[in-house]
Amino acid sequence: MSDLRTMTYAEAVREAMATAMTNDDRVFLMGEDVGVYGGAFGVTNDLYERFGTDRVRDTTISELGIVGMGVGAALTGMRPIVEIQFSDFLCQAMDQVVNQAAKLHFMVGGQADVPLVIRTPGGSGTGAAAQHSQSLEAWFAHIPGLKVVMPSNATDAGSLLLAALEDPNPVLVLEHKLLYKQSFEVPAEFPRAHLGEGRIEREGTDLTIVATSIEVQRSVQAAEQLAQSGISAEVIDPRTIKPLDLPLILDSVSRTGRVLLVQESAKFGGFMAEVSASIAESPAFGDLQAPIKRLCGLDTPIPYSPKLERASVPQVEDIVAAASALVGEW
Amino acid sequence: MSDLRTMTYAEAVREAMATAMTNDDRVFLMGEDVGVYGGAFGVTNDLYERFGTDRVRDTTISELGIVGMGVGAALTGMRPIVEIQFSDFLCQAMDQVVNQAAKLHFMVGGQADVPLVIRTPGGSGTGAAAQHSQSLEAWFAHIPGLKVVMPSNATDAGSLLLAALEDPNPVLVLEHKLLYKQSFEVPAEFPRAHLGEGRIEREGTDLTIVATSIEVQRSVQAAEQLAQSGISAEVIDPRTIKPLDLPLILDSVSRTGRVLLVQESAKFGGFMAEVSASIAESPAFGDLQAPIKRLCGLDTPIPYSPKLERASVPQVEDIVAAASALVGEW
Amino acid sequence: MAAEQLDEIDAYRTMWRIRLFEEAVEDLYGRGMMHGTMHLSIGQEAVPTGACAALKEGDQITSTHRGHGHCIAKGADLGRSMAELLARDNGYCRGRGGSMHIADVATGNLGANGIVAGGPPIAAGAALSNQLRGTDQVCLCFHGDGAVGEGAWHEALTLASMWQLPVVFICENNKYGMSMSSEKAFKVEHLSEKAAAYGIPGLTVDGNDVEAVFESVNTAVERARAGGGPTFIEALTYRWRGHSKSDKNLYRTREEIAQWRAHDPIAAYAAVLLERDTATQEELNAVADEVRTEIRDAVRFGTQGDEPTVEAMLAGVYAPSPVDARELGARA
Amino acid sequence: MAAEQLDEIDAYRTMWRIRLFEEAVEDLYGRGMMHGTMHLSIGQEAVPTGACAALKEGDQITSTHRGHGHCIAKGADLGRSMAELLARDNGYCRGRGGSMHIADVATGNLGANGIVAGGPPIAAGAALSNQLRGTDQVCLCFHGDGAVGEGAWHEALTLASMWQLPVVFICENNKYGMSMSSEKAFKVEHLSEKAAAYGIPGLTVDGNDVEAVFESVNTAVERARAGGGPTFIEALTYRWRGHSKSDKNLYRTREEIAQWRAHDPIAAYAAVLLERDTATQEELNAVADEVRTEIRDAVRFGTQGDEPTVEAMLAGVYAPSPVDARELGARA
Ligand SMILES: Cc1ncc(C[n+]2csc(CCOP(=O)(O)OP(=O)(O)O)c2C)c(N)n1
Ligand SMILES: Cc1ncc(C[n+]2csc(CCOP(=O)(O)OP(=O)(O)O)c2C)c(N)n1
Ligand SMILES: [Mg+2]
Ligand SMILES: [Mg+2]
Repeated sequence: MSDLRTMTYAEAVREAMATAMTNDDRVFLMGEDVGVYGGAFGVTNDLYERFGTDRVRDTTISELGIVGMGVGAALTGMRPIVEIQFSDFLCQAMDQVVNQAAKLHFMVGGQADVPLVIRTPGGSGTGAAAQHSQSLEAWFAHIPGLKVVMPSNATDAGSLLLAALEDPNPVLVLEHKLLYKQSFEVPAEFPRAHLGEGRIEREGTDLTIVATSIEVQRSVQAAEQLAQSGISAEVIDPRTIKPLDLPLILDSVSRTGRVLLVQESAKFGGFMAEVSASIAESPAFGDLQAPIKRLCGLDTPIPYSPKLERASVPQVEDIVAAASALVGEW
Repeated sequence: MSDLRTMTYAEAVREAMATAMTNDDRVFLMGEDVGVYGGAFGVTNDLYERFGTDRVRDTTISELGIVGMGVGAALTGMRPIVEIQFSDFLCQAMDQVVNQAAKLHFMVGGQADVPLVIRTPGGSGTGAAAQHSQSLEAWFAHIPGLKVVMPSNATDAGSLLLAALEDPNPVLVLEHKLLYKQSFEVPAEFPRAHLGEGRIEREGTDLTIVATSIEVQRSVQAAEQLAQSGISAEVIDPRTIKPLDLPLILDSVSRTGRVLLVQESAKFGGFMAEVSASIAESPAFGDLQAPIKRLCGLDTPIPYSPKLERASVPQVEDIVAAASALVGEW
Repeated sequence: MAAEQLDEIDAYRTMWRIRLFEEAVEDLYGRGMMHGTMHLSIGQEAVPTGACAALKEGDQITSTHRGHGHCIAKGADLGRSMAELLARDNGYCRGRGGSMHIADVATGNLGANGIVAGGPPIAAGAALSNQLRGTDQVCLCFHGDGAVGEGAWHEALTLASMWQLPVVFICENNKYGMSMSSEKAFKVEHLSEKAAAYGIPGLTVDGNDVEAVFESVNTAVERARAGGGPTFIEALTYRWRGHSKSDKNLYRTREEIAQWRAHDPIAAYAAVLLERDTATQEELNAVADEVRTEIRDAVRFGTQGDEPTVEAMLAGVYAPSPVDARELGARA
Repeated sequence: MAAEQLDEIDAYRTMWRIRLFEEAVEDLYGRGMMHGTMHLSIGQEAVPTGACAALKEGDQITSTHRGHGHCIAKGADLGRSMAELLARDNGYCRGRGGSMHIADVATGNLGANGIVAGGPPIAAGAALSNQLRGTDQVCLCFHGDGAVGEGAWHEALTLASMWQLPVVFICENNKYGMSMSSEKAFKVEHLSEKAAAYGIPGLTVDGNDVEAVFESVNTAVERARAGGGPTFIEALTYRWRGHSKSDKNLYRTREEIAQWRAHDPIAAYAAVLLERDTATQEELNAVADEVRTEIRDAVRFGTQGDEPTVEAMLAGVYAPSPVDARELGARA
């Protein structure tokens, strides 16, 4: 574990898939342009050469169909990974994700499992505009029967994907397209992760920042700047938003007395509303020294213009400002 | 307005559609079995006889297609109403609802409007099990560009539908299948309603109950029982959950100091999380005398068994119990 | 390999099982002992019976909202089926699924589906799994004529044909998708013409002739098993009852219903068996009587089942993960 | 009514506009002056040009992610188009949409679409609107070969054919849907064979022959206008560039690209016009030169546009409601 290596988030996802395919015959991958093209974001790259076109399958542009095929394959002994090219296209596949995959184990009284992993990138920042930049995690977190993972770095991208592949339930892995090309220090082997286990990304005492996906690193950067103004921010990455590691969050909030919830997605009805409501209902509520505060994307579709796009989602400086204001509230 | 008449919720929806079709040539209706069958819940009934099969159009079983046709018709001068037989089948149509209808006005820089109304029943209670009983309002409330209406009685079912038809934006009207056959007292004409305007359904001083759809009447019934134990509950029906009449809620919470949020949908990530978070962020937070509390559906797909189904969503007695407990917290 | 023979008496019995099971369901529902909604396939029994008879052990099916027949023909236990419809803990789905979600995964019934065309992609996926696992299993996908209007159906056929998967799509064309007539909806004479758009064989058979259904499915299944890819079969049939309990039957005529009732698949097959001297009238009567007893027992099994519990339901939302939940929870 | 004549020089000019517009876009992108992604239709210019030439004022189109050509051929202003791609407030979408969402509703371009097969249902809906409003407008729906795999496409064709709507589907078959070859994906020789599944006419034309495209679309549009319902046209063409900037071109050969480049639709049409004596080489050169100036002006118009503001963006999420928002807000 002491040997660190540098790898991108996309490479970590790829390595985890390769490991899983090597260790488990049941694992295979399908999606649009995951074969020779190497994936729209280059994530699959040469996997089709290494594992063949039977196990790395290029599909037609039929998101509902391929998720449904994943469900059917998962029901019958396989461990499919379905890649949806942009998470926005989950809209096409909602029936199979929500009405089928999520509910089947329940509806059939436990006779069958659906160990299906759906990987897909969300998020803005590439100028791809409103139909290619959404962060839709809140939808899926709301659906009983699904698990939802949001890796914020390369190690988690690998570890959580492997954990997802070991889970007998449908797991949605929401990657982030801006992270794909980023390099991270990664241990020689992906440490074993458990779905439902969050992590304190940075310790602190004055306020708790809970953030997901790309907002985790923005929050850590913000925390470093805050430290220079004498504010000590703890940053928590839930890693899995469903199931949610609420104890980890509550414990931190109780210690710091202040909490800032940061998400990229549009504010209204977003995932951090759930975190806020859960804190408000918990014993930690009594420890709050300031109101729970959210910092979220604007309630707008993601715009094309780079200037507008940047303004639409929380940036480091926004987090710094919001955290400072919160600590200012006694 | 003094002349009250008795009519069911379904009849109110039908009358509003008939009024709109009579007054505005641009209004037409399409959906599965809305013609001679009269609609799966009998809502459209004889409309096709009164307005002809051009304006009351039976479609194939193609939810994505028909919502998309609604978008195209709305873009080009019509005012379509699309009926989706069960709101669960919105899963099939998410791309046209979310990626197209909701974003088009924005994406084209205001060159075009999408005055599309989608009507669909949600909710449990009919033994139709997991794929026909969901309450998915939280998804749509989260999407910038959509408006979302949840009528809890016949008058609102009529008034809000007429308001939706006057709005230049896509409006999702989430009806409730258990309400369809219920009778209500309704004024001679549907009073003009505004999307975004909530209502105090019952006044009270000890706590505020915010509820949606069928939980509004359950909350009012609960309030009556609570009154007998000396607890005065105010019940608020937001009517439109997006845009949300937050001022109305906050004002009430500030007055009562306690708030119980009631929804039928699964708790985790549900709409009331947003209401909770918004209260927590508001000045009303300082007026709270007890933690904000939610009473929601269980985090499970809706089961078939009537016993389990009933246990899965808040009933009157659950509201009474939760409200009593909340008032007990000083 | 030549097509296997249909066991005639078995087929006759299966049709009666479906018919009497559904009559019992209708009765229970009418007496308020069953809740929810109900989609009966009375009049359509020859399709699931003939089709499932062409399957081997290990073969799979996906089914629909009108799925009692598929379930029974694939070999489900009548008692556990009835118990499910009665919302009991001893039902196939422990009372969680009901009629629209009945499954019997052990016999290869991957489940009914409340979603029109929910099954075809799942069936294609099971077939892909069969292909990848290198078994000779075939998946048979039941769907209605109305399902043909769904994008999901199109995507399933597109993918299944691209990969030459071992799946057979069998369309129970009962002339209506609820109230929409398939003749009005689809601008082809036979739905089977649509198969050409996917480059796969398509054929139309008399869905009230159990042997015709058997033959066509058998051929298709053998083709699929041999690596020849999917087939699309349209079986023409009719449901005697309304779509569900909300149906006022305004979209079809009494005459049409009467005409199709005169083509009762069970009576027709009885006549064939008598004419062929496969069985005597007494023997045929005995089959129906035996089934009547089975159904009575099934109802008794169901009504005697326990009510399901909320605790078990909540524990049943997720399949248990390999990681011990307490290990994580311990920190809380 | 006889087919209208194609204005040859106009068509030639339109193809050059598309070509040079996209070359300019490519250049701006390469120089980091344009952001986002980019789907160029260089090599495919004859399809939108021929197709839109068959439309009358008032007719509509729906377009795709590869939509610059559709937009220009339907008559969009080059400056406002370029401004949009440069994310300026004077662009068609005020910088909110970019390349994948360009629309020019005034000329009947209902919009590009970032979603594959997002357009077909919308086109069918516009056609329904035309039918209901009793106009003689026709909607032309551009889509790619890849879009044929989407359920949305199937549902649009199903509904359009059921109602005999005035819509023409034109499939720009450039052999690939990103990297998936349409030959592998779809088990028919010509995609146009799929039309039969919807009971509508289908035909395949040379998509690099602007006149062939015009003729076929013209016939289909006239049929639609006369109440004859939809047509499905497959236009065979090729994109010279990669799918988008992420494309390493691994799924096709250099030879294939070279071969298609040799079938340049613009050069081919120039040869036709010269041979026909419609124009001299000098006249043709002049056309290209004029267009070059137009494009330069367009780039200037775009680069001089203001940056959009966050305030205007936020005000642009919803169309203003008839009810005065302040009236409601007043209570707050
Ligand atoms: C996606 C979806 N849309 C609509 C429905 C409602 N619905 C249930 S059955 C049915 C008709 C289905 O027709 P068909 O496929 O022909 O089957 P049949 O009922 O005739 O057996 C409809 C519209 C549904 N369950 N799922
Ligand atoms: C629903 C959806 N799925 C996938 C994509 C990603 N994508 C964009 S273009 C494209 C290929 C489209 O192929 P085709 O329809 O043939 O059009 P072409 O790019 O060849 O013009 C894909 C897969 C998308 N934009 N939308
Ligand atoms: Mg049918
Ligand atoms: Mg293509």
